[in-house]
Amino acid sequence: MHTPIYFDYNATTPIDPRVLEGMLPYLQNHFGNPSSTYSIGYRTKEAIEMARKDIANLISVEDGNVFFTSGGSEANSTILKGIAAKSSKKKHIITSSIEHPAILKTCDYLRKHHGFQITTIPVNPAGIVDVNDIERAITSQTVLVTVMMVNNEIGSIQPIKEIGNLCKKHNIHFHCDAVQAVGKIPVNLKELPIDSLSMSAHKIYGPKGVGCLYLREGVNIPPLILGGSQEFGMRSGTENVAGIVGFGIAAKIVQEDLYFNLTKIEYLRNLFLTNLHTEIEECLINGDIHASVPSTINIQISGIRGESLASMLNELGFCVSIASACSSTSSKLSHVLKAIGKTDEEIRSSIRISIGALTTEDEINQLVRHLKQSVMRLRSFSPKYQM
Amino acid sequence: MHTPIYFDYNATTPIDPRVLEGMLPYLQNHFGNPSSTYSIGYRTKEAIEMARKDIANLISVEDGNVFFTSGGSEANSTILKGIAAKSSKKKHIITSSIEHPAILKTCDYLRKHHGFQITTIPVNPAGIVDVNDIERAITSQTVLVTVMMVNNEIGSIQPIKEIGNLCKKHNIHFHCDAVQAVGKIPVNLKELPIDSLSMSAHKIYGPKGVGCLYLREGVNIPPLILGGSQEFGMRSGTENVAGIVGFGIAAKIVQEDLYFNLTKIEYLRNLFLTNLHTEIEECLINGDIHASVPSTINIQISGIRGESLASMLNELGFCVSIASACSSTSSKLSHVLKAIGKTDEEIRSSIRISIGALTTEDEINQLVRHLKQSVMRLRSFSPKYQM
Amino acid sequence: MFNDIICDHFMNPRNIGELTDADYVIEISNPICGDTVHMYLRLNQEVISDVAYRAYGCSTSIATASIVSEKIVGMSKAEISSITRNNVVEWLGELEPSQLHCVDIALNILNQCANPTKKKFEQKEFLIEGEGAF
Amino acid sequence: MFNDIICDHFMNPRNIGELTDADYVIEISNPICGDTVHMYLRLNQEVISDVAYRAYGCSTSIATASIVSEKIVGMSKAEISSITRNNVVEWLGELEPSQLHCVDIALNILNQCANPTKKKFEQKEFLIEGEGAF
Ligand SMILES: Cc1ncc(COP(=O)(O)O)c(C=O)c1O
Ligand SMILES: Cc1ncc(COP(=O)(O)O)c(C=O)c1O
Ligand code: FES
Ligand code: FES
Repeated sequence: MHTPIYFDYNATTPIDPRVLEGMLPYLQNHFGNPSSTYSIGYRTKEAIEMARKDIANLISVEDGNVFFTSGGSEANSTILKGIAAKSSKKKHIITSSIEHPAILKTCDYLRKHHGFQITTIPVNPAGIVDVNDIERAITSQTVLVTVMMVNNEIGSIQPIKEIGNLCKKHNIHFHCDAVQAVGKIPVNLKELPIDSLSMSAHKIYGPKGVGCLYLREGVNIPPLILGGSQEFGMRSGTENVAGIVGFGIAAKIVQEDLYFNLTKIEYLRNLFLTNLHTEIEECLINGDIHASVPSTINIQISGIRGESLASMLNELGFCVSIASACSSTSSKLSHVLKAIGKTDEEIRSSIRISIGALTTEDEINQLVRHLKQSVMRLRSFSPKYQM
Repeated sequence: MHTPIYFDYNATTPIDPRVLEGMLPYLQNHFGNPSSTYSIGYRTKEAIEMARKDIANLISVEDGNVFFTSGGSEANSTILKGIAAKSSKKKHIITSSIEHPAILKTCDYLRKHHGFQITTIPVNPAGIVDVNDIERAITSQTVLVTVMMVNNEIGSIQPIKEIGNLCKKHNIHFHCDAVQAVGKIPVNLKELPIDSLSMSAHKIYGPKGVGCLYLREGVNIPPLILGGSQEFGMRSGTENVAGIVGFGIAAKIVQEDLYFNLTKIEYLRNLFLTNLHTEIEECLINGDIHASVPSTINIQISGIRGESLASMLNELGFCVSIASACSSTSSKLSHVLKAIGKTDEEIRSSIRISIGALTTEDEINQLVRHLKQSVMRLRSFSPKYQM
Repeated sequence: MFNDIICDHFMNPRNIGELTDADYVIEISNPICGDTVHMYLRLNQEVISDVAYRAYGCSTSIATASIVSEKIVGMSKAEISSITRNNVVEWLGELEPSQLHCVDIALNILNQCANPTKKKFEQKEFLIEGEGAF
Repeated sequence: MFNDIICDHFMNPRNIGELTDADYVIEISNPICGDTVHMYLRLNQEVISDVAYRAYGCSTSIATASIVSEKIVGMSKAEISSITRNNVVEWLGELEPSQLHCVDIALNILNQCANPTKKKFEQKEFLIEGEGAF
């Protein structure tokens, strides 16, 4: 079988060859423990600090405020549990209905085990929260607002600046899960009033198992993982040096390529949608492309199930997703599509196509061709579709 | 400069070339998210499950009870915070005075923030806890006993079986930090009554940033990191696939080579000590070699500081450690050497030499030669040593 | 992922279609996931001589309908009655935990084939899915 | 890690040793880490003409003693008095945070060199280190 054609960049991305090349020395000769006092340890420590600079640069913050973690989920759990642990009086958290499970499950944990009250702000059919809803939800007990920058399933972009300003006004910590935003849209923390932000390397052509938490100067939380006081004491454990180095290089590359990729991906998205609408009837977009990053296309194809469509495409050599990859093992229907008002049947008929830096026009054309073929075939099986 | 000669295997180890070779495909083509439903995701999921089997095999447990983490520290924080979170009534933890900071700092966190009382059991001059001391410390409030299997600074081996039996009798959870034990001594959980155990890949010729927590069947704790429910819900976050694959291969290799390495390393340790005692006067062993793994040699050299000795050796191309690598950035003196009764000056005069699978007789001979030269030189500088 | 049997039947389902002059029609919808099979049977002296169906569902349920359709041709209603869960499990091959409920769709089909009642669709509408269904 | 200046002076410290006929001897022990320097001075018309020392300590403090010993030869006590913290920082080159307290050992040496009092060691015993020291 050929290498499959990949349309699931939101789930994860292949490692950029330049990233791997930069990582290799740290998987081979440069293996010193960064905490050790001799030269080969110093070398890995320096490499980590270089990566920290490149990542800080990507989001325009000071490098001393970036703390490496094992990924986006750890970064999210760290800040949510950290803020909660510090807050002995105020026990109210505001979040959105379309957050990643890394946020929602942690909120739920805090509700069940630490007496927090969680307000989940709904979204409109485009998948956007209304800042006024957040303002109305704020009480004297609110200690944290956590809203993602870009949604992983439908790509909707949230009004982060407005939410940040609101939180600033009310003196409430604002956390932003930017795992799906970084590398896809400009993320400039000089202009965004964000108190903490999560990132993950494997979504930006870096390795899996590394990410970071940015903490605004002055934000103080207890660490999630304690021990040898690595990461300025904020996150203990021997550093994933090669992973961190790879993350740094990936950050540099996505920063350089941001506008080029954005333009290219928007072109490819438009090409896909034009072809889709001419080739396949009764097929709808979930969310609103004008309110979303162009790399995420979530579509609903009536009369068939997304699962069988994705399976058939897989057999034909294409990777698409039926929900957020992270939650596809659970039997639940996408909470994001539910949140934008889709029925169970509509959700079951949906697939997510996500485009990335390596996607080509030819791949888009091939996808549409095979998508059409698969849809027609599955519809011909289906008692729910009259052709 | 030549590649330095490495004598700090307790701090971290180089990746075995077979491990790296096995990891590479997962850093290149096999990049699918293990939670995704198409073939390339399935491939990475399978790779993770293979690694889980190899690791389970190394410690003789069921693979379903092994949960991957980002390392030993995360595994330790997970179980300590997890047990604490579940225990609303019993608030007493027993640990030893020579645990790794990943245990001690977490205990301290639970004491400060969650009202736990911590009893720290002392050790004898060989660095061994007395099971009777633990028994005496047990109260009706005791919910957890956590004692490491092998100490990282002096190599002392703890009476894990006895402690485990004691805990079993009293129905107390027994956690064992086996980060420094696995690959160095046989760890067979069929014979050891342990409820949970931590491991780390980078101590056994695997990559940094991956480890695991074993949980005995029936042990239930809330996860430290919540989200997409990877690792059977016990640890969320997109898996560090390449790291996990590397960990699995490393586990297989150390298992195969265990007895060969043990014999070899014991031989080298004895060679080193014989030469040391003939070549360098006034030089003492910290701890007791008969109660320790042979790979760890902690020595005290009067009249000079360990730091300057290690620096000089570094300039001459040798890596040795002045304390646990993890804590050498903190200004504190080794708590382990303190615990076995060493004075501050004795601790300042100590270095740790740790031997591994790649150490050769020639390296040992070179080390002794340069150690002698450095010690003599530094003593000639020193007002504290009369030659 | 799918075992080879499921994969083969999903990519090339046998007996797909409708029988305009069916003796019986049966409608199955899986309570767990809402997957739906409409199956048409022709009988010749109490023996199933012809089968066709349409399936809306996941890959495994489409494959399951296909596998069942192949198996039951030539069987009497009594023989179908005697088919056990273990037989079905064997037909479908190794399944992942999340696919195991597909065995129920097969058993449902078989159960109705053994005791078919309806001659035609009372209402050619879709079953209602979701929270309230079943 | 060490800057090149520290590294050079640590690996090849200048003026190591003792002066049997020293005009002054000074004893320095760093309160933070217990590092100890014993320095011997010979003066010629209020100008330091000869220096030797022994140092027990970390690499940086050994190097610091060496650097200071080189600098002060040929200086008058008054000149030594006028040396500032900034001068010392410049001599030592870039230091890591954990090495910064070595500046104090240099300033301590300089301070005593500017006002030496003891002609010889009152007691040739080691300073007591640890919790209680200083
Ligand atoms: C005994 C012990 N426990 C835990 C750890 C922490 O492991 P990791 O660095 O993988 O977090 C180490 C090593 O650093 C160790 O030696
Ligand atoms: C929006 C969002 N947040 C968090 C995560 C979790 O990141 P990681 O897989 O690195 O833990 C993901 C992806 O899985 C994501 O899409
Ligand atoms: S998902 Fe198809 S039978 Fe359940
Ligand atoms: S450690 Fe040497 S001066 Fe402090």
